[in-house]
Amino acid sequence: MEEIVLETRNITKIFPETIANKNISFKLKKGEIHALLGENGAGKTTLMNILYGIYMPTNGEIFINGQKVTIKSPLDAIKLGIGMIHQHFMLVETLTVLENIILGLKEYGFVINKRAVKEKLKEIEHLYSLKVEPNVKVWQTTVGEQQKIEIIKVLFRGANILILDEPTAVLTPQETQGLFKILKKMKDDGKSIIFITHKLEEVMQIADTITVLRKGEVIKTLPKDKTTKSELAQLMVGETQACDFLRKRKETNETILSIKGLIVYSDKGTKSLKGVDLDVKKGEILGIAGISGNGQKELVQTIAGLKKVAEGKIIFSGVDITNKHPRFISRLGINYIPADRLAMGVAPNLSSIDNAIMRRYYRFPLSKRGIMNHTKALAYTRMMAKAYKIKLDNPFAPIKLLSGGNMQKLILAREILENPKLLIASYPTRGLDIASTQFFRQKLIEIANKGKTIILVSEDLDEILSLSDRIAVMYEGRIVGIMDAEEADKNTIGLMMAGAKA
Amino acid sequence: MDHHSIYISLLANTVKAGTILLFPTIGEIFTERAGILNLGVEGMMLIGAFIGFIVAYTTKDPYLGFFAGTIAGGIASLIHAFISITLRGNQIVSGLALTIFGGGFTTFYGQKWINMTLNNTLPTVKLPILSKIPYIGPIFFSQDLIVYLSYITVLVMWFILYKTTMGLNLRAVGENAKAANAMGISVYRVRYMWTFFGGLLAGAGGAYLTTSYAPFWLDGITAGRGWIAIALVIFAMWDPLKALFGAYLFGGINALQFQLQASGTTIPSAILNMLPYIGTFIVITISSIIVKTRHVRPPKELGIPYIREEK
Amino acid sequence: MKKLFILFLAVMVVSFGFSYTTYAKQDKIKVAFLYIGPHNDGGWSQAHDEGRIYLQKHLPYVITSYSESVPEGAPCEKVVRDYIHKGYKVIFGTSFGFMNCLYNVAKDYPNVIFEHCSGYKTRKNMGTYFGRMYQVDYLAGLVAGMMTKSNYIGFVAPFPIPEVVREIDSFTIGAREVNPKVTVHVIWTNSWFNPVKERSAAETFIANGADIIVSGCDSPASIEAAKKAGIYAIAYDRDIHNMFPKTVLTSRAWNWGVYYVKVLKEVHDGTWKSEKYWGGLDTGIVKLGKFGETVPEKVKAYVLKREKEIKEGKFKVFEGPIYDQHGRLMVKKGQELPDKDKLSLQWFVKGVVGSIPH
Amino acid sequence: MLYFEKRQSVPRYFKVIIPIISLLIGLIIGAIAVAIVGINPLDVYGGILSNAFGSWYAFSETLVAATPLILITAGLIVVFRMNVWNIGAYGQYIMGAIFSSYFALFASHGLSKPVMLAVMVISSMVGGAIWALIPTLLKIFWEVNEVITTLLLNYIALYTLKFLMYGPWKNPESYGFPLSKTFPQTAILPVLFKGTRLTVGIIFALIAVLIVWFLIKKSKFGYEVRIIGDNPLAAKYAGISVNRNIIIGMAINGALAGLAGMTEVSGIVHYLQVKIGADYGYTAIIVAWISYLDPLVTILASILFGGLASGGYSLQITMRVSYGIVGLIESITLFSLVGAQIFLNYKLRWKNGSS
Repeated sequence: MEEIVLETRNITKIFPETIANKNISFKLKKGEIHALLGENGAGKTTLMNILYGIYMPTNGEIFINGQKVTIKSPLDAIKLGIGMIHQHFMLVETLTVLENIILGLKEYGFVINKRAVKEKLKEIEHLYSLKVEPNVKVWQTTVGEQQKIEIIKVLFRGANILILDEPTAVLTPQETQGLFKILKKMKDDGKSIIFITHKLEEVMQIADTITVLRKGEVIKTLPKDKTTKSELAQLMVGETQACDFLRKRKETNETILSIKGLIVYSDKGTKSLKGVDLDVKKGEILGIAGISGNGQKELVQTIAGLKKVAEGKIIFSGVDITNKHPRFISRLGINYIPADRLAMGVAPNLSSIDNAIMRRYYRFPLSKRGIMNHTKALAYTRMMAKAYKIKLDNPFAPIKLLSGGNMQKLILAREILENPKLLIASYPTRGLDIASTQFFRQKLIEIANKGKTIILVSEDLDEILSLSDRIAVMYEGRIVGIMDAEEADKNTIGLMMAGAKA
Repeated sequence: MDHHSIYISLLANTVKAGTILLFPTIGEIFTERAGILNLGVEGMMLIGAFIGFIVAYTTKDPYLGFFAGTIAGGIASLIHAFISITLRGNQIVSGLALTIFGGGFTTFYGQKWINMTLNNTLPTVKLPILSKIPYIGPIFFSQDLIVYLSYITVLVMWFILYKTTMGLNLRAVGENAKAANAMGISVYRVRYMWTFFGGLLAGAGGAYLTTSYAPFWLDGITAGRGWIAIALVIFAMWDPLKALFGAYLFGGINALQFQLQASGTTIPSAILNMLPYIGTFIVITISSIIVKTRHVRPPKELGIPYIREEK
Repeated sequence: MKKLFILFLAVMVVSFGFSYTTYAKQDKIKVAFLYIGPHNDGGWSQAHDEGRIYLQKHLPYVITSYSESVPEGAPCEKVVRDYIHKGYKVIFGTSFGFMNCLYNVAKDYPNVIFEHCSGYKTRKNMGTYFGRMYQVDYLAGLVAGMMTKSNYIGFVAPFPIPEVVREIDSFTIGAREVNPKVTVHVIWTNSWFNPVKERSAAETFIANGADIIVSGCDSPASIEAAKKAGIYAIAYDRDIHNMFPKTVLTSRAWNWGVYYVKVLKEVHDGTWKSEKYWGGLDTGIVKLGKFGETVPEKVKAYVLKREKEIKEGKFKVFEGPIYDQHGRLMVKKGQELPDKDKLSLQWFVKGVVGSIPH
Repeated sequence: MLYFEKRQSVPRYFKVIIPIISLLIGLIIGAIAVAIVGINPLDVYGGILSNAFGSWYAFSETLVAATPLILITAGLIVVFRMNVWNIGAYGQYIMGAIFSSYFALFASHGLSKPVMLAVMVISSMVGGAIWALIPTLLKIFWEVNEVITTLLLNYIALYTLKFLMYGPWKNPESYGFPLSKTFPQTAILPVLFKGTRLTVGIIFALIAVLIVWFLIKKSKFGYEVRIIGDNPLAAKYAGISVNRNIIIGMAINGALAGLAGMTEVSGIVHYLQVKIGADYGYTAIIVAWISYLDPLVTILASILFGGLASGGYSLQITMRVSYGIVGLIESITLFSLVGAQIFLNYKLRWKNGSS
């Protein structure tokens, strides 16, 4: 009989107006890697946050080693031997690596005993080949190093149950393999691991048992040996909607956007773009691949006029737009869908109307001699909602009450309705459900087919490969290679994402 | 008197006057480090000054008064803590309300205490050996016990901030509350604790004023020192050791204007009275520029309420 | 919004109801005092309040009331009008800042009598009153001049207004009469009542070698500082000998009660007339406080002799020759500085170290 | 266990009921404070009410106190909506008084009353705006915290006023007392109703509120202010110049505070002196908050708090209740209001601990 270390029974979590988890029951055995597989919004992260004491379940029970437990806070979870590695790292940037590792621990004395910490670090380095520099501040480390820190944090707390939430999202394929090695070693040491992902390949490679979630419910739990990728895909998505993008390529050799020697500094004073050269051709979809944090965000924000150029030039349709005002740039025909909608794309507490008119509020007919026409603004918003199938019950209500998909549609509509020559879409489908994702991809193809140029930034390689005409890969503030999508394969792109030259 | 002894005596007074600012500045540094902006320092100082005075007056024990004023400041800070931590209210407005509250409360209940004088103020205690050091001794070590307590507070708090787990938790909470919470630290508890601590020290500053420096009670006796303390936090770049220089510098500018007058300057006294404020204004501007260029940032989540369960 | 407005109206209606207060007819004269500070401030306002209590005790037909900490700006007029609406017939404004406020209101109420302390504007129904404190300052200066050893005296002064300049000058005249080596140093605190600043100023003087501190402000903070340093002080406003028997050499004290009784008697008898009253030592409105324990008999005798001479009009403080700070002859020998010039005095006599803004 | 749960929608009446309840809590705690010192709170509140609203004269005095409050609050609303924390309205108010007084005292020769008053209005607004722009520019260029700088500038403005009053602007005929000359008739705001001190200043205040209301609700500027206040990054993204709007907002704020200073010296005091209404700058912050940064509501709130201040002074006469009671009520009201904000976004729920 195998030992069950963790079990959930009928966990339900109701957020106002959404049920994130519904009667979820599953068992985690000692020494196994258990994958929780599901699309975005399937409720995986909510479930894990419940196990880690960040959310309280509305209903249901949790058992650890057969004992019923209540986990009210992360502290409870840590005491029960649960460790979690979050999708967004839980690191304090201004503290050193060592300080982050022992954060919240009491074992190293009121006055921190650094020597003891370093000894234990050595031990872990020896066991798992995890090496970090303890006295460096976290903001000076790379994403890969940060994940190592996160793993060390969990090991330091002697966790027997590890939860990893989409751990490979920020890693190169090569780094992913490194991570898997560590996970296997841990498993051999008798630790149990919950591995959250939506990537089928990874599941097949590492998991022992797989539980598929869909719309907050457990669809099925099955051992890896007795399933296939296609079965899992079927379970995950449910009925697949047939969808074919018909890309009619209208690419010309005319360069619409030309970037030369672009150098941009980050807020911390370090170089985030170290000399980027890039030509975008009229009518193409250019995908920009790379692990996040390698300068993609800075590149597109600089094109949109939101970051200051230190050196270099950006020419758009023959006009120098280097360090020009964002509105000047958008009036020239460059529009931008930002990566994080709540942080930049919308003013969350304002109405949908206020957000819908953000690009044209100052122009006739919405505005005349500085005075706004609220009737016209409402009409415009209604028109937008209708044309883009945005579910908008009350256009006067704060936009933060809309679902992610609806909000993203509104942003897309807002930008497309400006009739841009170049549309920059940054992580346009992140966090969306399947239907919205399909809608989005289709829209992008549609407008590209009309001869518009698109720059698509995404960390989802499949998305990039299926939509782009050409693919540029960014690494540490530089473009390390550009290739035609037809010639590209995941492996080479992965190598380039890790810094190998094309 | 020769010039040496004039300056030594003036500097000794500067240290004393600086102590009134030093306590609240240290307190506010730690409150802000935990991510809570408390603009109610002036109000908490007033309450500390008032309660400290009353207790010292009725018990005839200035130490007891100082202690009571300190506690009173701490209690006052809990109002702000409750509103900004539990109720997630706007910290700027809540802090302003605390300042108005301190003024209103002490004016209202202080009516009959106005201008009573303490007969027993904190006595000077010359430290053996240390007070014999030339220059340093008479300036720093011929003071009352509370001044020595302020030195100890600075050193101990510096040590706690940078060398202990308590300080580590504090810094983590102010920089990234979510991450701290994920590591099992109770953000609410840490914030309550350090807001309370800030209140204690603000109360201590006020109580020191009325049990030692100006042993009277009158409305608004702190006269804006709470705001200066908040300004000094920026000057100190959230570091307890630098707060020491800031507090004494301000005390020094203040003493300078009186010395200039005593030696018969023709600069109008209204302009001289302005000096400490202009001085602070300039110092704040310069240190803000330094903060900006050196990437010494205020605690990242200063003034942002922490909400555990949010979707 | 509508609801808020309705509520607001309701509040208005209710409050009109409150205004029907009964208006009792009384034969007693209702007298109101406005204080700039709290009535128990230990200084200026308290001196006036002691005068009010004195008045209340001495005249059975008077009812008094007071308002403390009255702001000098806009609210002052409302306070005064409120008193008048409540039937008050005599209003004493005890701070210079109330002058224009009283002057404006006096125009509207010719039947109410206004008395303003330390100002200069009068109407038919508004008089001013003040005391020749400079005579007492001079006497205190004599004491200080004979008692100082370091010849450095520090004067903690509130505002550079004639009243205070006059005090500093007459004090210095007294001190240098008996000890020409004395210098009187001045620090302006720019506030009537600010113990913290007063203490800082006193400590600065002490550091510079002063052995006598003169307080011109309303709190005893500078005297407290002197006590701590073990030196002498001269108090102001009230006789506080009891509080600091060893420190205070003497006090320059107000005694407003005598004047308040005089005015109300006149009002009662119907003989009151608007005037600019400026009483000296002989009237009792100003007086020298008790001498400190350490003041020798010889000094006391000298001072008391001068006091008698002043009361009898035989000695005048501002009699020439008087030189200013820079050595210019300001009052010729045998002449006295006229009252008009005393009232607008804006220069320091020889021996004062300090400056007056111009 | 009590906990807060996120709301999906806010009942409309909440925004009306929360300030009213907050004020009630302020009054109740104020009543307890009064009762502790042995005074009947009903007498106190009755006193405040009748002294603030009990007669036409009392009400006119309340409006006199409300005039500068309305002006200052109207300006504060604009910047508070952008999360800029101007605590320096008091200093801007003083500067407005100083600037306009300059013309009244030294440049009134030969100017007719309308021209003179227009010059004073404009100069006071310029004065207030300049004083507000100093901390604004420091904030924009070097991120200098405006809470601290605006506050320090209050002290600096006050001492500047003192310097002028004891030095160059002293009336030579005032026997050296710190007063300016009385303004010439041409520099005095006309009174609206005989027998009161209510001047056309109240009309300025109402016009200012209307303009601010129009700016915020109807104009492009108001839209930009809303976006900046909610999400400065989104504003930047939409091509809105955050800095320019903050400068405009602070200039409006300073100008209106300056105008408030002018209405005080030209309408009420008629000369310049050291003490000219110290509390307005701070009380206006409370008024702005209790009116939810809505310009029209500020008129009501200003009258309410003007009445509280005006009635509070009268209490000292009738009941010897310290003026501190006003500060107590104001602060508790503000605490309740800020604390109650949470109910706009959350519901208080009860849940059994174990689940």
